[in-house]
Amino acid sequence: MMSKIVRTMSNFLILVVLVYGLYIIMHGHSTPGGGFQGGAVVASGVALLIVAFGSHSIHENLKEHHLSILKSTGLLIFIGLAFGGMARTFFYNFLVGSPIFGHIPPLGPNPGEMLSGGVIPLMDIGVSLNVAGGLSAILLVMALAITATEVEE
Amino acid sequence: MAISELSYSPWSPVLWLLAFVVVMIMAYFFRRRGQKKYKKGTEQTRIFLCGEEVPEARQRHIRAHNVYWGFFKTMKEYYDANIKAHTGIINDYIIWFIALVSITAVILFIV
Amino acid sequence: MHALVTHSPILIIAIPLLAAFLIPLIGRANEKARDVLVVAALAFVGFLVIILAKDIYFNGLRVYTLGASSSILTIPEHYMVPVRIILEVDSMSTFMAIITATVSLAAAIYSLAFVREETGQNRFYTLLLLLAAGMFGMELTGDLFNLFVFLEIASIAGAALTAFRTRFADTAEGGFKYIVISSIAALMILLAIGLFYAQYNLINIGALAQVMQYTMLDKIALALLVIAFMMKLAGVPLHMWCPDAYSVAPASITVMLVAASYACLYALFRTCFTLYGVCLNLVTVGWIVIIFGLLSMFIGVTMAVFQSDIKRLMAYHCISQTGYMLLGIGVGLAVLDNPEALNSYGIAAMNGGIFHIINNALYKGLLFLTAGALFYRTGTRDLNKMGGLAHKMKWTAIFYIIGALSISGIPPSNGFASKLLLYESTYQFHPVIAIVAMITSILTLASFTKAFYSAFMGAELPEYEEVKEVPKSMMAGMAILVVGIIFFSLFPGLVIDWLAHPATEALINQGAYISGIMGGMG
Amino acid sequence: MEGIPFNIPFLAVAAMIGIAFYIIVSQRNLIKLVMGLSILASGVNLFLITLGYREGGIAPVYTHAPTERMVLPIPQALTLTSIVIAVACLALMLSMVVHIYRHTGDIDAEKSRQMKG
Repeated sequence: MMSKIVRTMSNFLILVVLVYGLYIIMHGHSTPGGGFQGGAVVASGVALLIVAFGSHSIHENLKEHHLSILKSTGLLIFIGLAFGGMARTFFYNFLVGSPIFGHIPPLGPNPGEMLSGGVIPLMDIGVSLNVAGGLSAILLVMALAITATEVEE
Repeated sequence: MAISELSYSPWSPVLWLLAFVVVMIMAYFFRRRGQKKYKKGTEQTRIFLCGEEVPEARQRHIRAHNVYWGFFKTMKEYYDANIKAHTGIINDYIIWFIALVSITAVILFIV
Repeated sequence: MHALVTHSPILIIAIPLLAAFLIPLIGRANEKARDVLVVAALAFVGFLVIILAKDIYFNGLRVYTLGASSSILTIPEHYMVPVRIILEVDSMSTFMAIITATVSLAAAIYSLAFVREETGQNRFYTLLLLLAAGMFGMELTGDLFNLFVFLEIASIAGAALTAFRTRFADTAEGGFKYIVISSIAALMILLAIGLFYAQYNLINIGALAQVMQYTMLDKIALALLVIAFMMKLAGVPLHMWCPDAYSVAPASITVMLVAASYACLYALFRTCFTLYGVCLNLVTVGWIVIIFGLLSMFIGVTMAVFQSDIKRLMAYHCISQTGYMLLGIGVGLAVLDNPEALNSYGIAAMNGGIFHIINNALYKGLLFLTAGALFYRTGTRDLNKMGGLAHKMKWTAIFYIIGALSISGIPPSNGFASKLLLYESTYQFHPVIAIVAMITSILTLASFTKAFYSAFMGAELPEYEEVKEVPKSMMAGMAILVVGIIFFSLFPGLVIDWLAHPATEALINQGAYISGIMGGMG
Repeated sequence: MEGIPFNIPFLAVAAMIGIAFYIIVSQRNLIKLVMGLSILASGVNLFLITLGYREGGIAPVYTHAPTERMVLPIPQALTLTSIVIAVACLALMLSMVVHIYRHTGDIDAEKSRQMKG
């Protein structure tokens, strides 16, 4: 638990971090970034909270099994989309041409389109859920482990 | 069924088992011709130790570290060297790895 | 059915993954459903492996491209390089996949009772399925980088499972050693992949094999690959992590780790035969593999006789049995460009080595499972503390005898069949090899007799009066492997004709593998 | 990269891998060993990224891209995957070190060892 200034600031900053993470996730298919990077940004927000408020007070609201469900959901989205292309082959981009992210941008340099990429943006979302959940769980458990050993000594 | 690729003789486990069964039947008939004085549950089935008191089960059992004692005694130098090499320290495992990569690379360059 | 065969290469990898991701959700709701899911997923994968193997036996190798209907769809159109994730499955791959499927199924069924008392079972089964998926991926992929990724998946899952029972003091150490050597080996493999990419701008095995020139960088990459895989499959003197990790892992996981080390053996064979193939200096590389094999056999078995921890003893046997496989394959590799020697004994040696892989996965798996059964009931792995357990655990003792006779190569077991092939063929290559192999076999029998005597024989000890036979699901897991051993013992000829020989042919025939992937290009 | 010899990054790779192996071999402290492994992973990643560099090529991102030739992003994809794997390995290794410390009270490779021979 750090001073009041840090806590107040991180209460504001967490919003910025989350929005930035979401931006990176959602634009992963047209600009640098993607699910892993965005998820890591979101997890760094959790790290900020852990530093500011201490791991125990975070752990009261954010249990490992919540994160574990988040992880599994993300992975299921990912592999479910991969199975969705099974009519052709595994991982086939079956959303191309459909109204959901299905617009085909012109080949070569273009201004970038949000609604393109087919299953790729959706997979980014799945991956980001998994990465955010997994990395947050790692950070949280590690932080708890450190404090636990300090108590033992 | 059988492995026929061997250069000397084919190996067929089914034939082998048949031969084994025949031998066992023959052995059984030899065994039946033996003495019939053995009876279960009498003194014949108890442990006989020159007439002395038989120790309890825990002391009667030969433990693993006593098995093949002579073999280890004879091979003491080999085992001492080997156990010294098996340090159980993770860094040493990596030293072996680096050494072998360099040796292999040198061998491949030379030959 | 046809669609199932077409998609089976990826389904074999994807179904364990899907089940692994479902487990945390289902396991919270219902433990029974989770257990059923694990077993059903692995059983279905086993079924897929068998129909895929049958198809490949009759129709030749199969290429599966992820994300596109053909591997040659590229932009720009003249860019004829396989850049996608491509699976290439031939008889050797399906042979290894059969091993993995059998062993995983047996291990999963055995685990149902074995880890019943542990906490975090959802995580256990998730990791177990990830380990299985990693092994399948290593065996079915046609791409070096995928090989690295699946190797790391298998290593991470394996290490986490090794250290799973954290309440014991030594598990974390075993898991730590396993993950450290795994990640160093994997990073060196990645470095080798980088060396290939630097020269040829390719990472596909078949495409690389076509353009391989055996330059200086290729030699360095070969040294890195061979030694890194050798470390993962625990060849002496890179074996020292193996007893540490295998002895502390839960018994069912030890069996899976054995299968994982054979997946690395497969990767080594793939590297030597398919990736480099005839451009190698075959005699040198063959002798390097043979020397590793000889050292593994002899040092592994002599260290095993000395052990008094039952799982360490078996782990050292694992090392020495791996030596047999290396021998068979090394002899085949050394005579690969000599058709006369190859036909007279080279192919027989490779058949023996490859047949030994599946034999060893079965009986070594069985032995580790019996050791786990002993641990489950007595709470110790120390042979010095055991005794008289055959009175209480009759079936375990019988299973142990079957496994021990088989591993020592007593006729008519399957171990005898594969060792006979190896003795006869390696004797023609160099007599010393066969002699060392026989001495190893004798010492194997000696050490298993020691373990059998001190654990099962003797009077009933008072401290084990409460000991009972193990639960049914553990018996079922062992029984699967026993059925396999008995079948392989009675019909070794069938196994060689249907499984081992096609696998050997697939390894030798480098051209078929290359044209499988590059056939449609340029 | 104008004016910089092309093999400077490769020298950096060699130095990093050398330093990493020196740390792994010489340091008995398990945390330092994990650090060495992390440096090794970074060295290999740097190697892959350096291979992806092409004179005059641009990043393969089509958004507002100039009309020059783009590089094939395989090395970048490999590096990204490798980084993800390295993170997982690192977390697992550190948590195992925590467990070793809890059980033995030491993080020295020699003093905390319970299995040998």
